[in-house]
Amino acid sequence: MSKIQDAFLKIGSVDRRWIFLIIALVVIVPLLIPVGLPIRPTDTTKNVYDAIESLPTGSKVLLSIEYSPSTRPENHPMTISIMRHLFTNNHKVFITCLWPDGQFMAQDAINQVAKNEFNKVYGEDYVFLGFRPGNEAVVKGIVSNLRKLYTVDVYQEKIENIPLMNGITNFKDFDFLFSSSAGFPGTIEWVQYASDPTGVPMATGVTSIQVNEVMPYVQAGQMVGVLAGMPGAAEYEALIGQKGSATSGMDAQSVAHLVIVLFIVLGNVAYFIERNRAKKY
Amino acid sequence: MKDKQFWLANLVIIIVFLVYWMAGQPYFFVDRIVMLVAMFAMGSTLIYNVRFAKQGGEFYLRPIPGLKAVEEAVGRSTEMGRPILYVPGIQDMDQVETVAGVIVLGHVAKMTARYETSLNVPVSRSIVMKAAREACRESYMLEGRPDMFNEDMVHYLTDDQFAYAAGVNGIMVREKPAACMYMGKFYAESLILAETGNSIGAIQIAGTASQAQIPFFVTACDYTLIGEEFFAASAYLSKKPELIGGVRGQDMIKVAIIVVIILSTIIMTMYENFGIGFNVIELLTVR
Amino acid sequence: MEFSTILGAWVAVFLTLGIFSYLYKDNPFYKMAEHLFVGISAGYWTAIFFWTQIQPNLFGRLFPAKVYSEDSPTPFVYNLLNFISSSVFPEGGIDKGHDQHFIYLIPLALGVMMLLSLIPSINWFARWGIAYTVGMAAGLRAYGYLNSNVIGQIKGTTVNIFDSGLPLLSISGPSIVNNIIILVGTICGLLYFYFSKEHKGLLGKASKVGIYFLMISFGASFGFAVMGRISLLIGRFNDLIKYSSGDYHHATFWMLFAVVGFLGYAAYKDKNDGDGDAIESYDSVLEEE
Amino acid sequence: MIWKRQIPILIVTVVGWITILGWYIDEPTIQGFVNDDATQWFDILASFAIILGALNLIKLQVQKILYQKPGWIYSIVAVSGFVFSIVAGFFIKGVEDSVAKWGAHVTTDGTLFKWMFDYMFSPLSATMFSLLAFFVASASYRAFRIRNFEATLLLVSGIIIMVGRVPIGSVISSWFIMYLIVLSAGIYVNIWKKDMTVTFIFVAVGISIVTISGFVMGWPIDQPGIFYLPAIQEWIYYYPNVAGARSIMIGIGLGIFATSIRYVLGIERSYIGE
Repeated sequence: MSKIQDAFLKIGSVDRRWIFLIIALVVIVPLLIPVGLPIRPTDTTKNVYDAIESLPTGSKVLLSIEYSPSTRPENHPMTISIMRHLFTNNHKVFITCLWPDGQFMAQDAINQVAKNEFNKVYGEDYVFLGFRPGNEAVVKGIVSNLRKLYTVDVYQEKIENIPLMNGITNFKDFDFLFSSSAGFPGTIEWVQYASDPTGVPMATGVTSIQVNEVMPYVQAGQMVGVLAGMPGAAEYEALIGQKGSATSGMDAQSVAHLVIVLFIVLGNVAYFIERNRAKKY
Repeated sequence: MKDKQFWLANLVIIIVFLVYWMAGQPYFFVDRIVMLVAMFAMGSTLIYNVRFAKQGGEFYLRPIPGLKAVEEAVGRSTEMGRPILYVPGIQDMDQVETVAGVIVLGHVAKMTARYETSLNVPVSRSIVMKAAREACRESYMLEGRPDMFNEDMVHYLTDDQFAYAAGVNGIMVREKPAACMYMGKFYAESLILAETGNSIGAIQIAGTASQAQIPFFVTACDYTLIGEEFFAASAYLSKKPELIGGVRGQDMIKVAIIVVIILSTIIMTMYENFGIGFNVIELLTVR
Repeated sequence: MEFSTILGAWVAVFLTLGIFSYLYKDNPFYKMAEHLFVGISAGYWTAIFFWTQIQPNLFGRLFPAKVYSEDSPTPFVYNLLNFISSSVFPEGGIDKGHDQHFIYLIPLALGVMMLLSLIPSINWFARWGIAYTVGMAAGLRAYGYLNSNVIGQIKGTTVNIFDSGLPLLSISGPSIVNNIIILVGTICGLLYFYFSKEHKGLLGKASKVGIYFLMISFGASFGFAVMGRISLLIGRFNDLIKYSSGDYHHATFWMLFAVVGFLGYAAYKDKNDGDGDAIESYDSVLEEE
Repeated sequence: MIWKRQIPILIVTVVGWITILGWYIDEPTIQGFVNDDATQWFDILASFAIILGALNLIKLQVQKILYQKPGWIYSIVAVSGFVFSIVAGFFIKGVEDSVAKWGAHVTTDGTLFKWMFDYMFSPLSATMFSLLAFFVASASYRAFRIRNFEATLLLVSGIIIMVGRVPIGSVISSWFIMYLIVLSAGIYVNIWKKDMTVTFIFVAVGISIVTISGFVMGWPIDQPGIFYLPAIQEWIYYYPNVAGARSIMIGIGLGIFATSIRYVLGIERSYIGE
């Protein structure tokens, strides 16, 4: 018995670099050799899907991009899937950014989805309004008067000359808002200053770390739903039936989570043995 | 109830407002009246308690373990002859947490001046750098040790979150501080800091209101001031009556909030099940 | 593929592996990447803030294209500024859709004072800017937080707890028990933050229940945080896998070979020589567990 | 003295009152200031401050180089990184005016600045961020100990979320979880009663109950829902978690409100070092 205990203690005091190595391996191996575990959508994800599905064709949807390259793996698949879903149902998409680097991310998604996959016409099917500095002031500006804030789009084209912008003066003219967000300013500012005061429905896709912060808003009905991190993105990919980078990451994600749980268990076993021995002496 | 001045002032304000209201409330956002009432009630509760404490009123404050540990940590660093690292968060002075972090820094600086321990404060915003320097300078002056103060004890690294984390990491690994304190607004770098601090065996005390980061601090640090405890910390440390009075005021407001939650739940239940009363949700919705 | 892209891939791989090498121990690659990061990001944010704030929002409001006209006396100022820096002040004023607002001279003055505070004798100049920041933040946040964090959450907790349409117990979707859990949990959690009374008796029990709810919430946060961090690592490895392809001349493999080779050689040399010169400032910190 | 003390305090009070009361005043100029200008001014101020910070950083690094303090070689790297990014930001655009004017160059493909962003800045920051995956693993190995009931709650809810939210959670049968619960309850009974026989009987009875009901119900993977990880996970984060998060949120809201009021009233003056 004590030999087994010693073995556990040894594992318990292992150099943490072994842990690093194990984590690296369990992430990289499933990426190279995928298994394809089934993906089961959670309710919050389904709610987002249903909300977009129930919009009448040709609805005007504001898509706000608020993340930078560092959280791209989590947010970008959401943006791509939402964009695909919107264009499949022939909605009109308006894209804004609250983060300066969000503009690169948005351009990337537009190139991939709007231009290459759907051949949508700029100015008729979608508009890229771009980034404006000012954090929550930008949200407030879109709510009070969008045209004051955006006189030109990203490509320096005058807003008056863009046909899709006809009849759009402020946030109330949109039918839905989706915010793909990684922090401040982002989802919470949209809830506080835009969706709450105007009653325009919104949904969001957030990084995993933010889920807990936005949950009270979802629970209170201030948002229709939330895509939670990369698994949320994978669930959405499953719902629209188009697999992407989030789905391919799910095997690695699953295995890594299991291994971390295993670490916690092993660490605690060692801790218990240690504590019991300390009691005896 | 003895504070006549306070009640008189309140009465005057209420009367003036009523007159203004009767006069047709020009330029007023009528929709936001609930917020105004709430703000007035809460604000005057705070002021009442501050005045109460200033006039010598005394009351009990439960101990916060993390705060006692601050002084112990400074003591231990002195014994070991190693510096103290203080991180006031990664956000700017427009976040109230950062300001609270700078206030606590002022108190820590007093202790380090007293114990003659060196203090190292890397910051990630220049406005914070300026404010933190001022706070430290004043503390060293008050303790009569301006000779020990050195501008570069508070120094700027970079605005970028992870570059800052990398920089602080480097400082920890190379200078090996005996105590690390993280007080302010934190994001993802919290774990990098706390884990590295753990690996160099420093005493770690954290205080933050960033919800997502509290679990990491709770598990990796020796003590953590959670949310509101962190805001109360500056009052506890300063022992100034006007600040301690504020803590008691906040407690009163908390009780009021609990009462409001219970009441509005009862009203809502009555309204929806039996049609008695009114829809309290409408009242609480501020556009 | 363009040369700049391939060069970029190699640089990116080198920096990525440099940072990852910290997991082994503090070493020259990491230090180089770290210092480069600190330097670059200081410059990066200076440029970003200048071109997204100072130039469009400050100068754009003080010297807008809208009021530029040949007849008024302003062209002189505009032309002078244009002569000083044609990139910041293009000919004919800055066209960012703003009108002219001279009130923006105030933030300009506060900003310049902030810079002047570098001079030791007038270092208090920065205080005015700090004071503005603190005052503005206090006013805006007091209202915002009271509205969304306090009133909004009271509103969220207010539900019809005995809704006859709801089941008594349900694991998914609202139920009477779930409503009660939220109500009780929120109130007890609030009582944990009650400072001016000893936590004994009923208050002690309630605050104990409160801390249980806080802990469940922290646990959930922790779970989500693990999820997020692993996702980001997946993203990083995906990039490295991309750069290992022939299009980028197998950048990942070569760089990995170089970094691991160097660190391995240094470790080997350390072992044989018994001194830590090979890796500068060798430290045993990471082994102390 | 008046410039150093009274004026800053006055600025805080005046600006604070304007921004607080501005929320209630339906007047375009004041609304304009509160909704837009107030934060814009701060952003402008912060942009100046960042220049100040950069100068401070460079001063420290250059000092390190000049006095050849330990690690000065790396300071050269830091300074060259700074110089490079300033050159890319202000002096060399890399493209013609027709592609991107100054100002647009920070976000346009093909510029030197964008190259620096793509291949230096973003890999560095993304990699720093992903280091967290490793730290999170080692932290959960060393720090997450079942010291008391609170820590147990934290761990259990963390583990359930972690496993329940990923695809692998939905292939773990609720029956497996039930067996697991019976076994861990057995360990607990053993510690509590310290009697092998009692433990054995407990575990045996528990396992047979689970097995019999399994045969009766036909081993459905997601029934009963209360033992199916994706379902428990959803329940935890929708209810107990929201209760906890909400009480922290209210506490934080109150703390921030009270602190703000203290500044505006001039009770708290530590921002100028008092």
